[in-house]
Amino acid sequence: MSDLRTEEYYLNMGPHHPSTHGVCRMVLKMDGEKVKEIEPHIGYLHRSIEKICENRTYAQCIPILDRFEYVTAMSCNYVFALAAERLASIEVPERAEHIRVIMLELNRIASHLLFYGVTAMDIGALTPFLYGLRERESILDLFEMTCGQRLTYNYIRVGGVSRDLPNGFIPKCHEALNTIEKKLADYEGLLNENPIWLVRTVGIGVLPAKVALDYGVSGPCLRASGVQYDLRRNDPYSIYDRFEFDIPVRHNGDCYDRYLLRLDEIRQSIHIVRQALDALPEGDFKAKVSPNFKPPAGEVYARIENSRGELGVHVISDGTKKPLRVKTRGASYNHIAVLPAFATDVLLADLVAIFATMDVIMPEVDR
Amino acid sequence: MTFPVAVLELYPLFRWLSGVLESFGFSANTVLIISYAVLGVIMFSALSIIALFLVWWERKIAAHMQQRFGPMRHGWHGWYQTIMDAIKLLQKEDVRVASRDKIVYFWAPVICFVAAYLAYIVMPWGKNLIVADFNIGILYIMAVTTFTVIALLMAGWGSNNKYALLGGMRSAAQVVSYEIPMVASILTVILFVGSMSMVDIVTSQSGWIFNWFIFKLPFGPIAFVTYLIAATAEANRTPFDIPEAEQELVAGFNIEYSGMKFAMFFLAEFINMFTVSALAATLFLGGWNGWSFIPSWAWFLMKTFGVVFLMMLIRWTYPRLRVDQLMEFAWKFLVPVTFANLILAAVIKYAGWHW
Amino acid sequence: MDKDQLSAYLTDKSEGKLTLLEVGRHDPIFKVEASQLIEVCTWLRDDEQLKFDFLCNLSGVDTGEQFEVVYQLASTSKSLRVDIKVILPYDGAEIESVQKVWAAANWHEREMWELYGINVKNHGKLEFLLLPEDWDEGFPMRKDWDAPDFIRMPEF
Amino acid sequence: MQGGIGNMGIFKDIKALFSGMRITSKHLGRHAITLQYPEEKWEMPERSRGVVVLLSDKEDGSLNCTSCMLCMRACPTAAIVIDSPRDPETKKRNLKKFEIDFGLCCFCGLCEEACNFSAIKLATKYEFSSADKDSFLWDVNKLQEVGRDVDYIDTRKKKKVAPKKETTPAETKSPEKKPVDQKGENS
Repeated sequence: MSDLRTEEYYLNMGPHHPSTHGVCRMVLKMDGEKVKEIEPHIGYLHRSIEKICENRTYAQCIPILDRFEYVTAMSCNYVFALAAERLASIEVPERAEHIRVIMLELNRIASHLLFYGVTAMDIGALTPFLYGLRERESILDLFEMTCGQRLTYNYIRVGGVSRDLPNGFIPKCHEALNTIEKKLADYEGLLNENPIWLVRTVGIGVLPAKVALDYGVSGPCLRASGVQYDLRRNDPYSIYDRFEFDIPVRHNGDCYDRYLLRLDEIRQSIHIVRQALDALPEGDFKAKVSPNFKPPAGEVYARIENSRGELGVHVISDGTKKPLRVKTRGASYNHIAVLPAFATDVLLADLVAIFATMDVIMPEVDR
Repeated sequence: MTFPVAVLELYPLFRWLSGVLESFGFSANTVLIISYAVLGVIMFSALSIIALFLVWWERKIAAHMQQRFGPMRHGWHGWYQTIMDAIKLLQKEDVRVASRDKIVYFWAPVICFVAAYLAYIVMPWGKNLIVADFNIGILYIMAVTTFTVIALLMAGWGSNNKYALLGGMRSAAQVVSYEIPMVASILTVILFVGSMSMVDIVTSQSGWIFNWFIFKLPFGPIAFVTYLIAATAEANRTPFDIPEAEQELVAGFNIEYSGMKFAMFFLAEFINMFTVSALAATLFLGGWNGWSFIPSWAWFLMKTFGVVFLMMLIRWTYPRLRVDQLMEFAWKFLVPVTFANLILAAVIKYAGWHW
Repeated sequence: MDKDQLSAYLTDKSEGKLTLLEVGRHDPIFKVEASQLIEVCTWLRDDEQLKFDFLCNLSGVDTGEQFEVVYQLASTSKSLRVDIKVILPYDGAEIESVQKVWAAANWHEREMWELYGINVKNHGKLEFLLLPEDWDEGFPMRKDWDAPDFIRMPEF
Repeated sequence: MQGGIGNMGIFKDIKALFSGMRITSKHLGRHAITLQYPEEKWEMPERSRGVVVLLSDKEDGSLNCTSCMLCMRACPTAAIVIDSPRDPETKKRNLKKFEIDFGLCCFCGLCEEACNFSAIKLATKYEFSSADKDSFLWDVNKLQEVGRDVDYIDTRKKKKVAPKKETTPAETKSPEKKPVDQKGENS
C-alpha cells in the first residue's frame, strides 16, 4: 500500500464556466473537492475601453463607457458625466438631477434583481432566476421607454440627461415599484428561510472587514462585513443628501448576509425612487453643453456607489476636446482580486456561492 | 435463474401471438423466445416514449412555473419537440476526447442505459401486467438500479476530465450513501408484506385506500418521505443533483459526451426518475389498485406521474445541497430516521398494533 | 474635515513630504517623491486623524512628457478623499509597490506595469493581467503606442 | 456547517420548504409573460433605438440629408462614412456616398441628436440580423428605403418657408436644439 498517495491537482475553472459570470478563469489548486489556492486570470474580455476613451470626445466616451459595466450602464454614464461636470464646473438643472437619481436607483434595483436570480441559480435553484428577471424586465421597459435602449442607455450626459421623461413614465414607474415591492415577499419566501439555502450560504465565505478594506472591497460586500460605508452618504454626489434612506449594514460578512443586504437595498432604492418621483420639479433637463466641449485642464476622480460598489472614473483633461486619460475603477475588479485572500479552504460549491454573492461582472473587470 | 413462464400468458396479445407462431410450426421454446423479444421491444418503446414525454413534461412544468411557455414549436405545445431533439442528438457528430479511456468511455452510457431499463422486468404495470414476477422482485430492482452508479463512475473516469471525475466520484459517494436509507424505507414495507415479490406487495395493498402503505400510521408516511428523499438522490435530481451540478461541475460526468451517448445518459436519467417514482407508487401508493372503472395500468401511471410531478416541483423550487452536506444529511439524518422507523415498524408488527 | 482643512492638515503634518499640487475640483491633490512614497502612504493609513484605509484606485498616466502615478485614497471612517501623485521620468520609470500598505494595489500595479511599462519594485508577481501572456507589442497605454484603427478615430 | 440540517428546528424547515413549493406551484397556473417571438412581437416604445435610417421628405420623398457630416463626427465608432464633395460652382455639397456599417454601429443615438435637419434617425425597427458580414454595410439607398415609412417630426419646417436660400448647415449649432425631445416631452 506504500505507493498509495493523494496529491493536489489543478482545476481550470473557466474561462467558459457557467458560474464565472462571463469569462473569468480561475486556476484552482484542489485537494479533492477542497479549494486550496485560487489564482484568478482575467483579461479575456479586455476591450481597451480606457484607450478608446482617450481617443474620443467627452460626448463619445459615454456610449463607450456603457459597455464598461452593462448591468448598471446608467451609473457608468453618470460617473463619467459627473467627472466631466466637476472638471468644467457645470451646474446641472434640478430636474435633471432628479431624473438621474431615479434612473440610478432603478438601475440599482434592476441589478440587484439580476443578482438575486443569478445567485439563486448558482446555488442550484433555477426558478428564482426567472422571477428576478421578470421584474427586472419591467424596469428595463421603463428605460427603453425613456432612452430607447434596454442595456446600453447613453442617457445621462454631461450637463443633464439626453431626453426628458416620456409621457406616462411616472405612473408606470410607480406601478413597477409596487409590483417589485409585492414580489419581494415571493423572493424571500423562496429562499430566505429555506434550509437548503441556509446551509449553503450561512457562514460560507466569511469576508472579514479588515481584509475587505485592505483589498478595496466596496459596496454591499463591504457593508455585509459590518462597515457602514456608502458613497451616497459618505461622499455625497448628485442630490442624495436630500432623500431619506437607510444604509443597510450586516455584520457576518458571509454569503447569506451579502444576499440579504441586497434585498434590503432594493427596498431602500424603491423608497428613494418614490421620493424622487414625488419631488420631481419642472424645468430644464439639460444644461447647455456643446458636444465638443473642452473642459479646462485638470484632473478629477469621480466616484459613485453603484450596485456593486464604488464605481470610479479618473479623468484628466488637457484642455482639448478629448480626455488625456480615463481610468475606470470597477468594484468587481477588487472583488475578484480579494478572492484568493479569503475564499480558500472551501469546497468547490462554496466557491461558486462566494463568487456569485460577490456579484462580479466581468466586463467591469477586464474593461 | 429461470423466468416464471406462467406470468407471460396474461397477455391476450401473447396468446394470440403464440397461437399464430405455433400454427407456423415453431417449437414452444422458440415461441417463448420470440414472445420475450416482442415484449422487450414493446417495453423498450414504451419506456422510451415515457422518457421522452417526461423530458417534455419537465420542460413544460419548469416553463410554467417560471411563467414561460417552454417548447411551443412542434405540434400542440411542442409535444414532439423532444422526439425531434432525440433525432437531432442521434444524428449529431460523436465528439470524443482524444485522451479518453476507450473501453470505459464507450461502455459507460451503454451500461447506464441498460441498467435503467432492466428494472422494468419486475415492474407491475397493472393487474397481470408484468414481465416476470420474481419472488425477489424488489431486491432485483435495488440491485440493477445500482448499476447506474458504476456507469457514472466509468463515465467520470473514462472521460479523462477532472470535472467528469469529480462528478463520477460524487455520484458514487452519493448513491452508495442514499442506498441505505432507501433500502431501509423499503424494508418497512417488506416487513409487513412478508414477500419481496412486486405482485405480492401490490396485492397486499388492495381493498380500500387505507390499505395503501402510506396510510399505515405512524411509520408509513415517514417511510414514504424518507424513501422519496432517498429516491430523489438516487435519481440525481435537485436538490441532490451534485454529480452533474451544472454551476459547479459544468455537466459533471457527462461533460465529454455528445450526440447519441449524451442522449443515452439523458434518457437513462429520466427513466431512473420514472423507476423510483413507479417504485414509490408500487410500494406506498397501492400500485395499480384503485376503483375498477379505470384500468389498473392507468392507476399505476397516474400514481407514478403524480410522484414524478412532485419530484419536478421539488427540482424547480429548491437550491442544491453541497456534497458534504449531502453526505451529512444521509448519514446523520436519514439513516437514523429510517432505521428508527424500521424498528418502530417491527415493534408494531410484532405487537400487532396495526390494521 | 472639508477639503481645505484636509489640505492644510496634510501640508502641516507631513513634514514637507507632501506638496499640494492643487486643491482640486473635488478633492485635494498632493505630490510626493517616489523615494518617500511608502513612508507617506503608511503614515496616511495609520494617522489617527486621517485613517486612509481604502485605496480606491491607482492610475498610471502618460502625459506625453512624463509618467504620473496617482493614488486615490479614501478614509472609510472619516469620509475623506485625497489624491497622491508621484511624478516619474519617462526613462527608467520605477516605483515602489504599495501592496504592503493596501493590498488592493496588487492588481492595479500589475496593470500599470503591463500597460505603461512602469516598473514596480517589490511587487512579487509581475505577470500580465489584462494582456495575453505572449504579448510583445509594447505598452499599449503609452501615448506613442501605435494603436489599431478601432481605437483611433479617423480625423474629419 | 457542522451539524447542518439536523441542528435547526425541523418544523421550521419543513414549513419553509412547503412555503417555497407553494410559491412555485402558485405560478404554475399563471399566464406566461413571455412572447412567442416571430409570431407575436413586442410593441417597441416610440423612443426605441433600433436600426439607423435616413429620412425622406414627407412631401417630395427626397432625402433630408444635407451631407453636413455632423453625424459622422458625432459617431463614437466611426460607423458612418460620408463622402460629399463640394460642388465648385454652387458651393453646395453633393451626397456621393453615405454608408453605415452596422457591424460597428453601437446604436447610441448620437448621430440622431447631432442632426439638425431631421435626416437621420434610429427607427424602432430591429430585425436586420444576418449571417453575412458584408450585408451590414448599408448604402444610402438601403438606408433611405428602410426609412421611408418611419414617422418623424420634421424640425426643418420653419426653414422651409424660405427655400433654396439654405446654405451650408450651421455646424456650430449645438444639437441640444431639441430636434428629438419634442416627441414625448411634456410628462
